[in-house]
Amino acid sequence: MTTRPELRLGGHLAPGIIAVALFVIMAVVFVGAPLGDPVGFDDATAIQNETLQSESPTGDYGSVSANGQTYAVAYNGSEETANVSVANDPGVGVDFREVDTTGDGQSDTVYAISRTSITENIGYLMFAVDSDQRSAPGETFLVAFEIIDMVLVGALVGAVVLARRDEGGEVVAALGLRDSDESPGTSAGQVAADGGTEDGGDN
Amino acid sequence: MADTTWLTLAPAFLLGLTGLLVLYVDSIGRSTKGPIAVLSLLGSLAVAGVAIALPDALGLGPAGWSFVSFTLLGMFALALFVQPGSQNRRLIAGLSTAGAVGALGVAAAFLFTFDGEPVNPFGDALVVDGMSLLFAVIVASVTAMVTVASYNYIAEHSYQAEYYALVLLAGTGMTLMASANSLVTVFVALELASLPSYALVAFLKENKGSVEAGLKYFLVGALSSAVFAYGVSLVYGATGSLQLTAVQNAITGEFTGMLGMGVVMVVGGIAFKTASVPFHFWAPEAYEGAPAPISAFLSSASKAAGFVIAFRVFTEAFLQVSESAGEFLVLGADWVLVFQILAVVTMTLGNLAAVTQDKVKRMLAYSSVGHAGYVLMSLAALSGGGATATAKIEAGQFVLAGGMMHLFVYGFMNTGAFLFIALAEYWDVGRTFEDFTGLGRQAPVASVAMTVFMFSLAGLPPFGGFLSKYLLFGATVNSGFVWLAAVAIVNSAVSLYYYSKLVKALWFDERPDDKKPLEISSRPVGLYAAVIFAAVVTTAMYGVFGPVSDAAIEAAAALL
Amino acid sequence: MALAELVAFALFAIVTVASSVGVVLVEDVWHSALFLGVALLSVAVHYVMQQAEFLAAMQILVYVGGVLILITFAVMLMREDDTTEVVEA
Amino acid sequence: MAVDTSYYLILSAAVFCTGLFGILTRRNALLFLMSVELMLNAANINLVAFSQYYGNLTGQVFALFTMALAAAEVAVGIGIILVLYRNFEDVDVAEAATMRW
Repeated sequence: MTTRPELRLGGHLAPGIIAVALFVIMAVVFVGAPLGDPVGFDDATAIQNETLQSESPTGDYGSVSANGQTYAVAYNGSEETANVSVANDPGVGVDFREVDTTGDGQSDTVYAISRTSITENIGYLMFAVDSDQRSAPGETFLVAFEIIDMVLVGALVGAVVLARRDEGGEVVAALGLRDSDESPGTSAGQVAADGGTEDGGDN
Repeated sequence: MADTTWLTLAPAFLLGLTGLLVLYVDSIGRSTKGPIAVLSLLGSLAVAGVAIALPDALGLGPAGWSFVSFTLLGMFALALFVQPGSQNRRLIAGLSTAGAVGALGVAAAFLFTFDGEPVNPFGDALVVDGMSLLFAVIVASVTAMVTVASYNYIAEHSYQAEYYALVLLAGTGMTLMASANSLVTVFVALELASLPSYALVAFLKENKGSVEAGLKYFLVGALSSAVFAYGVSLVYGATGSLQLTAVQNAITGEFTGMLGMGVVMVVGGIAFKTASVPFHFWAPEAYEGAPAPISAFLSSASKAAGFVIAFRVFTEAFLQVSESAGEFLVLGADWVLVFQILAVVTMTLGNLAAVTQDKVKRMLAYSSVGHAGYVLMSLAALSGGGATATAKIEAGQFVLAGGMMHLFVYGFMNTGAFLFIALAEYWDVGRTFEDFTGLGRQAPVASVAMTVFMFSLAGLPPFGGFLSKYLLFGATVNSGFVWLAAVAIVNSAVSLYYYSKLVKALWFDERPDDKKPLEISSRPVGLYAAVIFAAVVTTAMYGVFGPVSDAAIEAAAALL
Repeated sequence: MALAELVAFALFAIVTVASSVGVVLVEDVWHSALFLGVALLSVAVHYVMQQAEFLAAMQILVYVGGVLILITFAVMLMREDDTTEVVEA
Repeated sequence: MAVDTSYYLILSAAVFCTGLFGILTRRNALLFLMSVELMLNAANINLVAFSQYYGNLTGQVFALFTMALAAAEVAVGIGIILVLYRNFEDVDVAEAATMRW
């Protein structure tokens, strides 16, 4: 049998007003906050502008630093937007691309382009893995991850202890009403927290 | 040599590992699961060995590996299903106590050999400094007393191993809260402390009071953790980071509204953990309904852990102190003002409500709310004291240290008081003041201990509570908040009324005729040991107070 | 393109808000649970629109697949046979 | 990049306030749990929006943790609610009033 959802209204005036008032306050604060355009994780924005740090006299190789590491790059300085070959391969995480910004026909800037997916980066951050391929900024979360692990152990132990029904040390069906059973809590379940009174201590 | 900074977390490791070990040991005795337990234990140890032998494998570093083995241990512990009944009660209780005492010893040793240089094990998310070690000492000593007392208290119950494991896991969470240096770590450590606590409060499944207390504790806790999470998200939105120092550096004044709202919500989350207004109303319910050792655990250790978060988050992230520039800026909302209001309301409400109670455990619960109000003063009085920034900083260090010391002393005297209630519940004494009449003649040693706790909680001179209250109130006056200290002193005077009411009931009152005469035949060893230990420490606080308060002042100086 | 995204956002924002209002307003707990499912799924859509695809997947797996199933079980176990009105204070 | 961050914030505020409203009005413990889930989701929407805004993954990872914690919290919560139901045959928060609320 299915029933149509019915709204339950009425008697909710005060909480409703509180909730709406809070919402209005929050909305005013959020609209008033000087938020600009989001940076996002696109290729276009993940590009870090890296200026060549050194250049060989012939102008066909130099070094560039990205993500805290310095790479030697070799490139053909006369061709615009030509791909750069990277001497010590930084891996798939970062690509370098040269661009001529001054318009003198010489490439003067190398862009480091992130090639790592967001999901991959989440993995690096979560396990605090030092990797050249880590391209998105963020804090590392190894400790938090491990604490979560313990939380799950604690939560599951707690949930199982609570949800399991047992009588006289023996596990019976996991669910059901206590009162529908023949022998509710024996002395093992009797507790002293309320002075041992049967009614839960409402005296 | 491999990086060994992670060893500074030894107290938390010890507590957590003991918690998991207890689950293993409980399983080993069973015919079907024993072999699995032994195998998985060995497997985890092997991984831990690899972790130490190959520190740099896979780029994870020793920290990563030590944690991987920890994870495996946890996962295997889950695989061994939880089951009722325990093979060896004594072994499990002993192991838990050994773990807690070990953690206490390590933490104390670290505290007294601490060189003043904070260590960041595992990056910036954690910090081990004087304050975190001091609070590790508090949490570990409360845990130790609670595990010892529980040996008798839950003697008749199923799920012994699970009980101790939950206590130890919650203790781990509280210890980690003391070290948390990032809002992420704060949040997850807070949950690690909370989730096992919910289960522990409702541990007496057949007892309506306990279940109801568990429900209410859980509901308020879930609500406040949601509010806290939302607050953290707003702080992140205003600053772009969660690490406390980074948050402070990133506060620009651009997102004042968002940051202020976030700060207020974070205050809400902390108020829950410390049982302060506005999230205080769970406290009397939960403390009254919970098994008494758990009440002791929550009202002492959990409260201390909540406060350590408050101290660290608010001084590191939302306060800009620069001695050279003469700056002392409160960032975000004016949280000092918020804490002033909360402190006054909390202590007044707690103490007035405690006066009207006729059940002893509930009276203690409300008095615990009142004490949260006293400690809140140490945040409320931060901005006062002197015209120059230097003077303000020094005054601030004193109030912070006063708050820490009060929590330290409170950890013993309040735990002891609740464990005395545990003793009374063990004897089936009853719950009201009248039920306690004449207990002084029947159980003089325990009653003397309880008298010590009561007078110490009230802040009477010969005991530890006097010293910490003196330090805290004096520092508040020193910060220029005479009115705040006056309110606190009036409250202390009120509290003397209901504390002495219990003492009077114990020793002087005639037992009403309608009450059945007390018959106390047993002397439970564990409960007695814990109560007497707490009483001895509370009385002998004069010897300990000096060095510990020096450590507290140093710890506070590191914060400001 | 920008307009299309805006329209998509508005559409799913309406779904999210409406279904979460539904969670708190409908009579039957079971209907609330269903509305919660809709709300959680539409939040996953917002995640996709904000380049958080992994998070969207986790939202569906953990929340809808785990949490909601757990809540559903609890609802089924504890639902009263006839829809008695819960007395409000 | 079409949708402003502030739109997401307003969405999350709406969801948060709805959850708060549910907590204030409903007595059913399961409804309470669901309302808390809504509030946690609101926090997650915020985190993801700010993560996008700053181009910084911290928010996304934290949102993942929030999800895991919500799952754990629900597990414990349902355990407690089950025990409550066995003791009181009801999941009405106000019904369990052995002690004063």
